[in-house]
Amino acid sequence: MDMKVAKKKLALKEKYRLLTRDLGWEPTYQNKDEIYPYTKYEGIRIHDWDKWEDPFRLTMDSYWKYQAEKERKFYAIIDAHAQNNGHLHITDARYLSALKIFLQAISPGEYAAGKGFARMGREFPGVGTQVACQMQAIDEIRHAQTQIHALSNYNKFYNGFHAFADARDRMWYCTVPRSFFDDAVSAGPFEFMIAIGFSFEYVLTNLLFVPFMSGAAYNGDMATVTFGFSAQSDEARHMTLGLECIKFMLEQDPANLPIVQGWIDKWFWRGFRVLGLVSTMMDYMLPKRVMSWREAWNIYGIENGTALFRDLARYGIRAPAGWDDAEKAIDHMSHQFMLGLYQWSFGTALHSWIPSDDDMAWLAKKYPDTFDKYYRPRWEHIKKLKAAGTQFANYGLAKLCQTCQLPIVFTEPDDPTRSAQREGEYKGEKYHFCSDGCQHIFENEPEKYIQAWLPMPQLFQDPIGGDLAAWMDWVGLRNGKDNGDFDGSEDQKNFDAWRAMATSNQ
Amino acid sequence: MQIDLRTVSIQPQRQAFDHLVRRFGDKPASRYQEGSYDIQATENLHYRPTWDPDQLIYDKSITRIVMADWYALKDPRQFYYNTYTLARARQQETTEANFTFVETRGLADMLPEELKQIALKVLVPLRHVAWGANQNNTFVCGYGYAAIFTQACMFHAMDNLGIAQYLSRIGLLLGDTEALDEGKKSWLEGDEWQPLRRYIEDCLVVRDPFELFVAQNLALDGLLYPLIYERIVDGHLSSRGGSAIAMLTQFMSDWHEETRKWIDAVLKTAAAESEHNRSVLQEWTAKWGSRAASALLPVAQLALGADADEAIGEEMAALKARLKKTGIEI
Amino acid sequence: MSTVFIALQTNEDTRPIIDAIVIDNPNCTVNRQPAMIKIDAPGSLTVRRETIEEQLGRAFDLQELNVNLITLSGNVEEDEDTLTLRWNS
Amino acid sequence: MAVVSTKPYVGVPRDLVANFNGKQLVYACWDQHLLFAAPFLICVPPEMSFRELVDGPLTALMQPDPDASAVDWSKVEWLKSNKPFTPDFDASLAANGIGHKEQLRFITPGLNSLLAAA
Repeated sequence: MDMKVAKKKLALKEKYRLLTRDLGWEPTYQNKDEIYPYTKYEGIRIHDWDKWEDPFRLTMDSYWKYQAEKERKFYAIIDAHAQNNGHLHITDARYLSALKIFLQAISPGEYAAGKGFARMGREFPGVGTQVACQMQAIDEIRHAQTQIHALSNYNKFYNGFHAFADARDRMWYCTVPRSFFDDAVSAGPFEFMIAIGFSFEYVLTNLLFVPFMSGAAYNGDMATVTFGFSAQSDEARHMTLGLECIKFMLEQDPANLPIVQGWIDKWFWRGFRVLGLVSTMMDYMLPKRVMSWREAWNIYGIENGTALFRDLARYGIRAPAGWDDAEKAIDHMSHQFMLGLYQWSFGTALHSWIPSDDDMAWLAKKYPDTFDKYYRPRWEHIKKLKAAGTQFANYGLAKLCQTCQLPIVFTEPDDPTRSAQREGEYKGEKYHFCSDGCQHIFENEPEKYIQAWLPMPQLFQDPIGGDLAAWMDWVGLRNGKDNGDFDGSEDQKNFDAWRAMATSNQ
Repeated sequence: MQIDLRTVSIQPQRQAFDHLVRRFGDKPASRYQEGSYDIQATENLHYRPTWDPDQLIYDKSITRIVMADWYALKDPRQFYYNTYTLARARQQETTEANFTFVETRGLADMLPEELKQIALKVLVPLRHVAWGANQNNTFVCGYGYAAIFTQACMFHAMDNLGIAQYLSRIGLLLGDTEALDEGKKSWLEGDEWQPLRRYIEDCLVVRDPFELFVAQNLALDGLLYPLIYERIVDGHLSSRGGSAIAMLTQFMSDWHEETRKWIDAVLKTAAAESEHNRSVLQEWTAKWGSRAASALLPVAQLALGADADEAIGEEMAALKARLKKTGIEI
Repeated sequence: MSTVFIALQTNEDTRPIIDAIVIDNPNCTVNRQPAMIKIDAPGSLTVRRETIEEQLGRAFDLQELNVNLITLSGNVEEDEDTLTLRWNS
Repeated sequence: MAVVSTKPYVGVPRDLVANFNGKQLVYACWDQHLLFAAPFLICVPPEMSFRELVDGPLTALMQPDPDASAVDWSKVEWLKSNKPFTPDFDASLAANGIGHKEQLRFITPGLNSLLAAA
């Protein structure tokens, strides 16, 4: 028998190279441009795909092993939560509105992102890039499913969750994240990576998952905190992928810089608008709060974002164009959204409410320059209307922004007393925007954004023709159950009754 | 604050999400159903793709297969992320144990040199084939329609990658990094591999997701896995003292057994949908099946020599019999 | 100097990891939040396999971090012995 | 700028006036009155007179604001597409040049019960 020769011990990087990147080859029977037909048209120049740095060198064996461990933990908690009436542990049923937004508006985005990453996992010519995208694709399927599973038990006991699949395609506030993901998925592969991999994952998801999920824990919702943190552990890989991808583009060719900067500007603003909903979830919908939206922004937006853009400055990248406008909006946006949600609550599959005195004291403390001055007077008046038996409902519906699709609830960056209005014309049609940022995005690609499906104008077209009851039916909203003021709702009554049963011996 | 809650029995307000009640009636839904049905956006897609303005973001018409409801393509394994990942993690533990067993007992070194050479020659270049399969299934997931079908394709793609990595480890175990270099050289230049490489590269330009599904998962892998892992490794090599190799490829054999049930179910449902689908599937399976058979012949010869012809003939007959059960005759 | 951070779930698995990070990064700040521990450090932060193994008393694969990791910031450099987060300016 | 794409890229707007069965959209925003979270979206026929728009849907929608009853329409200042505009109350929307998706903004100086000036 031959002498045993000790095998070379392979370092992680080398092992990963052999087990992953070395699997590909230069094709000779087919033209590379036909195999990868979408890599050139956006104008990004890549000279050497081998220069790609792999983020987190996971091979499939480790992937299966660690992900299975996460999954076992997650479903153990979800099962226990379902078996032990875990829903009665939450601080207050008001909190459920945040979860309803999550399921209707955010979880479908996870699925869409998965679809996008599957495409990128095939369209990029480098094996390292492909595999990183594929892992993200399968992770995103995971996120959509764990979220649906975690919230499924709430659906059995509370209103507003049951029609999330219909809401995703038809409900007015759901088109905000839907159009965001549709925008990304309909873009080319490099832009998609900036949109989701970089702007959404790296710059913004910390704001979505970390402080809000910490808040879920604080409010006794172990199901949500578990899916949140479990998903976010995948995001750490995804964020690193996003950052590596942007560095790769910038290092490959100086001509890529202006294109990449344009996408950063666009997608930062797109993402910032989508995350506005999260500001309301944090400031208004958590009965017990860990930190305000402003405080979260200071940590994850300003501190982390500034560090990131300072780091990228060596490539010539500057902070996104909308950065200053975003900062000016922080102390206003959650209040502006909640006022909107409350007055249009006849058309939401979630409840909203007038903040209590206690809530308002907290908001005043967290927003010393804005809440008492601008927003408290409105809430006090709304309270009076309700006390007089003329609860405020704004049947005027709302003008929507052609780009971000949000109702135009925002004020001028430098004047919180004036509603922000921007408009433009393209091929003889008028279009309206909520901000310079959104108008700019439209004007860069008007043929794209004129196609936007805007839910409020659609309500007056066929098949609904302006009939509110028909619309409710069409979006799966059951009037008097899913919508309206939390005060007096079925959710409130049921939760209080069940909790009373569970905490007494009667 | 932790409240001590008494266990109480509360009547649920409803059993399942609306879209599942519409499909399955008013009863509790399984986690597979919750995680798979209707979770892809279907209406009011906002923008045309810039990468192909003739398509919709999710477009049923980019394949020739027509389904009234794409969610009919149920996975008999009912894999969603959790059940998939747990199943593979268990198999991975077994595989790891097998590799450790072979390594620690020096079984690789005890292999007859001739068998080792056959294993290296046949198995190592196949890691590139598995990577091609990964590309193709990723494509089907990316552009196919409906989560129930496409999620299974993504799982399949990750399995393909896992298999490519196991094959690489077999190469490293039996012949170190040089084996991988040699294997790649054969893949790129060796005459016996060129028809198969051409097959894979031709698949990489097919942009009908369902055709690609047929070309890769049914035609090519439907011949390749029984040929390589059952016939050559478990049969030919094991009977000559190479069962250590079979330990290292157990994952591939088990995996093929499991996944073919899913592939057959997909084909059967699609073929049963209409005469149009059946004839398209017949056309594709015939075309790609015969190409796959001839591409695999020189590979089979590496191990089986003159018996390769007969082996391929038998595998092709088996594939035809398998197809017949799904309602497709070639 | 920019701050990097790493956040981990609060549980028994992460206790020795956090102890190890604190040992290896004397400049770091540990913030305990509901269900989560966030560790900030100026400029860079290094997670060392060896230190974790000392705290844990068993072999540890750095990729096990994936199971309880919540989030991080900074450029990631990873090999089998260390995971480093760093801002370059 | 043009959309960058692999093939010619043509978008079709979804809110063309032709889709509204003879009606059109008008947006109206009461300046400095942010009890109303966003400008109103009103769907009306272009033959409707400006007065009918004001006395009808607009007045109805404004009621929840404490200033609603104090509005003197003869003193209201109007902006159309952000430019000063003097409406003819008796003429139709069309004759007033108020087309589909027109944005009207109206200013009622001195009325700002719920909003102290910045």
